[in-house]
Amino acid sequence: MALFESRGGSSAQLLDAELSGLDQLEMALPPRPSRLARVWAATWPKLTAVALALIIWQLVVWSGWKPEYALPGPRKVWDAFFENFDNNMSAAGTTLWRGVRGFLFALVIGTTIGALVARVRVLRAAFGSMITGLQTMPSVAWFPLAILLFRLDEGAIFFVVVLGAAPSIANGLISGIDHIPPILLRSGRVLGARGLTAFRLIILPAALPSFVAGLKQGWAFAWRSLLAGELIVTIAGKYSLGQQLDANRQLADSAGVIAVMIVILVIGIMIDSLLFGTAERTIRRRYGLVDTAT
Amino acid sequence: MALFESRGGSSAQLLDAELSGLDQLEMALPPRPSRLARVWAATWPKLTAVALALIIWQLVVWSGWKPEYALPGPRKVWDAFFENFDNNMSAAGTTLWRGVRGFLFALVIGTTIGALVARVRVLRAAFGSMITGLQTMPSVAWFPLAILLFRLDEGAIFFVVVLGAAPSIANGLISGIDHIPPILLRSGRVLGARGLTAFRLIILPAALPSFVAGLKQGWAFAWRSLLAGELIVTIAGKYSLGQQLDANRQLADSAGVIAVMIVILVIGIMIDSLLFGTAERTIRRRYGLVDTAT
Amino acid sequence: MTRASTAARREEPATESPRSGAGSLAAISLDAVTKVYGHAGNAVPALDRVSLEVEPGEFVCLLGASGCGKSTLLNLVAGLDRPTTGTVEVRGGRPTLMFQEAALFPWLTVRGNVDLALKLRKISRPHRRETVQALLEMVHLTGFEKKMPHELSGGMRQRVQLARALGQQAEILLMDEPFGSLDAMTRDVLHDELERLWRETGLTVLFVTHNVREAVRLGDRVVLLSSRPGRVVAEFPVEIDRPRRIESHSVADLAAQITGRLRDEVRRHGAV
Amino acid sequence: MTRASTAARREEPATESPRSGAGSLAAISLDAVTKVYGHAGNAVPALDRVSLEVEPGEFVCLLGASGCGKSTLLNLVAGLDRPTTGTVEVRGGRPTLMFQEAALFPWLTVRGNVDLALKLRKISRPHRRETVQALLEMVHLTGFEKKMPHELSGGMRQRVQLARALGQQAEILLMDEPFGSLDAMTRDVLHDELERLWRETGLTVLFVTHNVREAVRLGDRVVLLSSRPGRVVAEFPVEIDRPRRIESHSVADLAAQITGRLRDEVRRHGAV
Amino acid sequence: GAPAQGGDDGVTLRLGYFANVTHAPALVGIEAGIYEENLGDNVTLDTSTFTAGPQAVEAIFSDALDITYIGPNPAINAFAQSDGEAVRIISGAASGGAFFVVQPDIEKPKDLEGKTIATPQLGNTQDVALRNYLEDKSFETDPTGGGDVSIVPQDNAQTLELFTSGDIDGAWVPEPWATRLVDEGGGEILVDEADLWPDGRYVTTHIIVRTEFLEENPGVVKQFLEGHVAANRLIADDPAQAQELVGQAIDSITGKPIAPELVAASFESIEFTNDPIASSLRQSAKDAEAADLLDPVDLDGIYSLKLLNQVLKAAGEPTVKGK
Ligand SMILES: Nc1ncnc2c1ncn2[C@@H]1O[C@H](COP(=O)(O)OP(=O)(O)OP(=O)(O)O)[C@@H](O)[C@H]1O
Ligand SMILES: Nc1ncnc2c1ncn2[C@@H]1O[C@H](COP(=O)(O)OP(=O)(O)OP(=O)(O)O)[C@@H](O)[C@H]1O
Ligand SMILES: [Mg+2]
Ligand SMILES: [Mg+2]
Repeated sequence: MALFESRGGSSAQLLDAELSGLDQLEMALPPRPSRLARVWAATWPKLTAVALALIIWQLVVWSGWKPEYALPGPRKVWDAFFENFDNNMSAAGTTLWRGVRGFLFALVIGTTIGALVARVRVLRAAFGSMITGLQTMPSVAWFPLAILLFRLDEGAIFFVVVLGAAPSIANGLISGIDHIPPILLRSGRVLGARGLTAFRLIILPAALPSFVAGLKQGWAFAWRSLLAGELIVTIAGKYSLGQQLDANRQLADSAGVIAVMIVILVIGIMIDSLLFGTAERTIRRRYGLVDTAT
Repeated sequence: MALFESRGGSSAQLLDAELSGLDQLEMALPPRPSRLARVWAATWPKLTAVALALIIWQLVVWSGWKPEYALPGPRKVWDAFFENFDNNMSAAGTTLWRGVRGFLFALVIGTTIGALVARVRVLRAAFGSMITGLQTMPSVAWFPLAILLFRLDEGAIFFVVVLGAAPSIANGLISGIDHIPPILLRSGRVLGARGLTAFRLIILPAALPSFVAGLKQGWAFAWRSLLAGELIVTIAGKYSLGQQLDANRQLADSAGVIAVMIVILVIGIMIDSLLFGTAERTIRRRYGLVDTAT
Repeated sequence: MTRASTAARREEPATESPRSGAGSLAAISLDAVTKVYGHAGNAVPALDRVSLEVEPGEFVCLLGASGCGKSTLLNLVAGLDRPTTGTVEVRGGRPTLMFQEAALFPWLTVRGNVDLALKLRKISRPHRRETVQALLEMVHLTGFEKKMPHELSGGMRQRVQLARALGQQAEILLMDEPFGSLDAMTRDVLHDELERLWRETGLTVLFVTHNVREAVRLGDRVVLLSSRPGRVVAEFPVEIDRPRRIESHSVADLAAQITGRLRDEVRRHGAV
Repeated sequence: MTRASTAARREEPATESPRSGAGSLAAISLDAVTKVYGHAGNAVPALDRVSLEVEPGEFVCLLGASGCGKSTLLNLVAGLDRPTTGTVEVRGGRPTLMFQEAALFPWLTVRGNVDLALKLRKISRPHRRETVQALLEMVHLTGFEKKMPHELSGGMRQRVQLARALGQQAEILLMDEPFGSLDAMTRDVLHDELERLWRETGLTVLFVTHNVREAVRLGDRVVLLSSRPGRVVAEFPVEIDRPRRIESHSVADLAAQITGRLRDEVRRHGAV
Repeated sequence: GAPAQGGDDGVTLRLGYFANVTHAPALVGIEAGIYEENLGDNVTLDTSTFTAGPQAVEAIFSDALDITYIGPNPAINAFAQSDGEAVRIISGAASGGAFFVVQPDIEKPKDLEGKTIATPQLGNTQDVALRNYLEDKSFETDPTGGGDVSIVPQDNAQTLELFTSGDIDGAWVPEPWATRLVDEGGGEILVDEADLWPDGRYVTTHIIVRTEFLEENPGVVKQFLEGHVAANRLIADDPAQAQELVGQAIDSITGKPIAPELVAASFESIEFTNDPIASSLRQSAKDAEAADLLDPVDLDGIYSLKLLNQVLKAAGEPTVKGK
């Protein structure tokens, strides 16, 4: 039987349409949602959650389940926070700076160790499990050693933070490397990537999505170790969140404790959503891991 | 031009060879390495590492860098361990049991929350970052609340352990789910998997490799929270590792502290190599993530 | 040309648009479907006003240059993606899609992968076992039931995927180059099997291939897509009696004719 | 038959085994290579005593049923895996392999993927830019430089992989069904390009395909593997003058002859 | 101040103390600049604050600290663990200030049957004192918290919370916690520990020095002790100013102000003294051994009071004894 044209129109018509096709398409596109709309879409559920939490908290307090000195209400915590505003801010600054510094150093150490352990069979057999072992060691256990090595110094805190975060980062990298699809490694090998080049150009980027997840856990470890470590030694006039938390506890000031907790939580949320969240979204989009299916 | 047979021999010869081919192949196979050989291959690097660590440690002690009461040698720690053997063992038992119980509960909680947050867009926007925020909250911060809720009870420790591990497990699952290759999700959808079925049969197994890595981090968090908790909530008549660690610190007994640290390290290593390590290896082999390339 | 300006879900009631009047009972109907990937700045138009109808029980083959939007079209029909404009409607049953790329579940054995399709249809275990065995036999993979996907060759994986897709017993089967990595011999056998199944069950098939002879061997109709953005440029009804043989002259002749047209089309759009 | 009982690394000095005396200068030589996957219990024999030599500058095509061990053979030659017994030797340059499955790096754009091949050969940046552009043009992907692999169609990905493999300028090129998901038109053009490149640079090519015509169109020699375990069962020198056309009668005739033999082989081994 | 003795040029003195009323001489001395004054220009004073004794001991062991104000138990432990090597007690600092506070429904010792009582730390002075007291009243106790009265050693802040919420029935704690238990927790004082000691005096805080530092820099230690004695004199002469200085110091270290009434109440029951009250330390150690909370320890040589006595003599104050 003879062939026939598409129902849409004759071939000639189609050719005409072709020229204007792309322009028309552009117009028909659903406009990219505005920046504001996207920020709002990401923000309102958070605000709602916070509002809900506050309401529930206030209701529990009003219910009189526990006396106010044991479970202070939002109002009291708010006051406590502002009463101590300067201290809290300078404490947050100090702690944040220590955390970032320790974390960055742990990143270097953890990545190096992770890479070596993941790729060198003997090292893996020797140290693979020890990394998790170190990870489970509570920070307090390191204090004596930290003081032994670094005296009563920022160095001691730094040491504890690095020991807290590095194993976690190393483990994250190892698991990331372990789960690289073998075809990518083979591809790299065929392209002639060896040793450090292979690590830098193939293995690390291939492990990146899991690695970032490991970094997040590493940050949490670093932060917790840090808050514990800040109790090793307090330098007069230099406030830190760990020290403030303890000072409030020592004073049995529940409102103060909760105020510091909220500061910690807010910092944690900010770092996650601004730093790790953004990194993860970018990586997922770039690597094509976003399921576009409706 | 005419076709010609393979150089190896005539077609008839080949046909003859064919029958015996498989048998011959079997014989030519490199025998699977014996169980003993495999265990040994996994063990000797560990033993070497331990031996090396011991030697270095002893050398540092002999060098007289620090007095023995500040940095006791292996011998003294060994004595301390055996002197306190019964306590250490019962402490390890108590702590391990608390850890396992808390971790299992955190597993349920963390998985549920992780699944919901990963798959429900609004929940993710609302709580996604809060999970990391909770993860960075040090265990000590939870104690006032824990005691408020559970008195000085196993319940308080349990609460803190769960709060330590669950966010980490949830985050591990979320990142595992985020990094599932979209083709598998689409495949599942085309097969008609929806809702909980899809989660159970497609999403969870697809996220499993990363999830196990998250579980490992969760275990580390659980364990650390637990040891911190045991310092604070001392329950009459029960020795625990956290309490032993603290008791030794109170007595300025460095050898005792190091003995407990070694117990913690050994437990961490055992759990990692026997539990998580085995799970990870099995999964990697099954999922075809082992690069067989030489 | 009537043009629905919003994307519509495929389960919507069949609104009788003027030009789809004749084909309102079509199993698959695309009406002026446009699909653009990305946003304004770097948008990639993949399909441009594609209108296509596939009758229930029809076997339609889709041909087109690499990157012209064939997979995109199947994704839209399978409901995995939404058209930018236009409507996609599927009637008379669930569609299933056999993907172009490897889509086996790496945590399941060959049997497990096929079995899952049946499990999700809630078929009882004993019945499943039998059916899975039959399906694997059909794709010549008896003996490989317990292998994991990564232990298979490329062609074997493709066959497992075929078995899994057939195991779903969906009423509408979308296939994206399903026999691309099979040798001629195996492919011929599978052609026969697919045709038998199609005849016996009244399946509707939309089949993407690069092999023009394969299209003529199998299809009731061959549809040609142009390139970037994809448009339906020609349709060829195949009126050769079945059973057909891929080596037969009638198949070769029509294939040559279609190839010629395809070449023109590809050349005209400057795609190659 | 002499049989080396241990696996040997491919860079070893060329030990003159009795039967490889004549081919001691072969670019690729496999001597009684056996490959078995897995261990005793559930071993899968993939290759059984395969001996094959490819001269420098030769274009050899490999044919065989799905799952007969073609990819395994290429992997061995590329040094990605070791033979269970027998020796694999490669002389006169590095081999490169274009994989059967998708093997693009998802974190790099199309350009980045091709560029990496050049970067790893330590070519300077300005020179690289030009070459990458030329390669992408050759595979008809100009305009897609900045796309990520997941934004490409199956055939486009395959072409990027081709560009990347060619960008390596290795002396030995192993190709595993490189044109499997391309339309006939695009494929023909790429055949011409590949042939030109091969002629101009003196490449040695080992080319796996399921398309017998393609094999005859391109190869100096066509090698037939049997199934499970793979063995070399026949070799066909192709003595048709170049340039050849895939539609030409001489190509079709030899292809038919080889197909016949392939069918016999496949049938005899009961693989289908 | 007096010039340092030979070899003491350019020495740094690393001093530790807690932000706690019982460490008032340190707080006052530092806040008022008394130490700097007495140490002179060639000695740099470097202070660190701790939240717990064991950490200070770790710091001393690690050569990270030279002198610290500390409670009796950590000092004993440091001495015992190092076989008498690491530390010496060079002066007393405070005495008294520990109370057994109970819920109002407990009126007499008999009512303690079956109750739960908190102490700051297993085996510390208050813990030992409580166990001794209970034994006196013929209650059974054991180190793991069993017996007729259950003893739960725990953090003082937590004790306050639990006492306030009624989860524990009493606590043997030092100031300012005793006052807080009374003021905020509505408790009543059942026993003033002073009543159990001869002259009502027992050591609460004293000063230890790293032995090596003492041997190498006796001049600096002496100068430091001059400062300490001066600080104690200030406390005795002008308690109001001392209390204010203590409040300021605690505020600046912790960033949290302490209620002046609390400081005042603590000053009531605590005696700040240069006397280490050696007899109470030895008695407490003996009691601890008896209660099986301490391995037998030989405390001979723990005191090194020669320098203190030189200082006291020069200042015309009574000297102290290490026996
Ligand atoms: N997720 C995506 N994001 C952006 N562009 C895409 C995406 N998927 C496909 N495209 C583009 O859409 C066009 C059509 O792709 P499609 O996969 O439908 O082609 P195809 O006809 O199946 O080609 P092939 O025969 O090579 O498989 C291509 O230009 C491709 O680059
Ligand atoms: N990693 C592996 N583990 C176990 N068995 C394997 C593995 N890789 C391949 N095999 C087996 O080896 C045989 C040959 O596989 P190979 O991939 O070489 O086939 P092929 O000739 O390339 O087939 P196709 O044309 O389908 O790609 C198959 O039976 C396959 O099941
Ligand atoms: Mg496609
Ligand atoms: Mg293959």
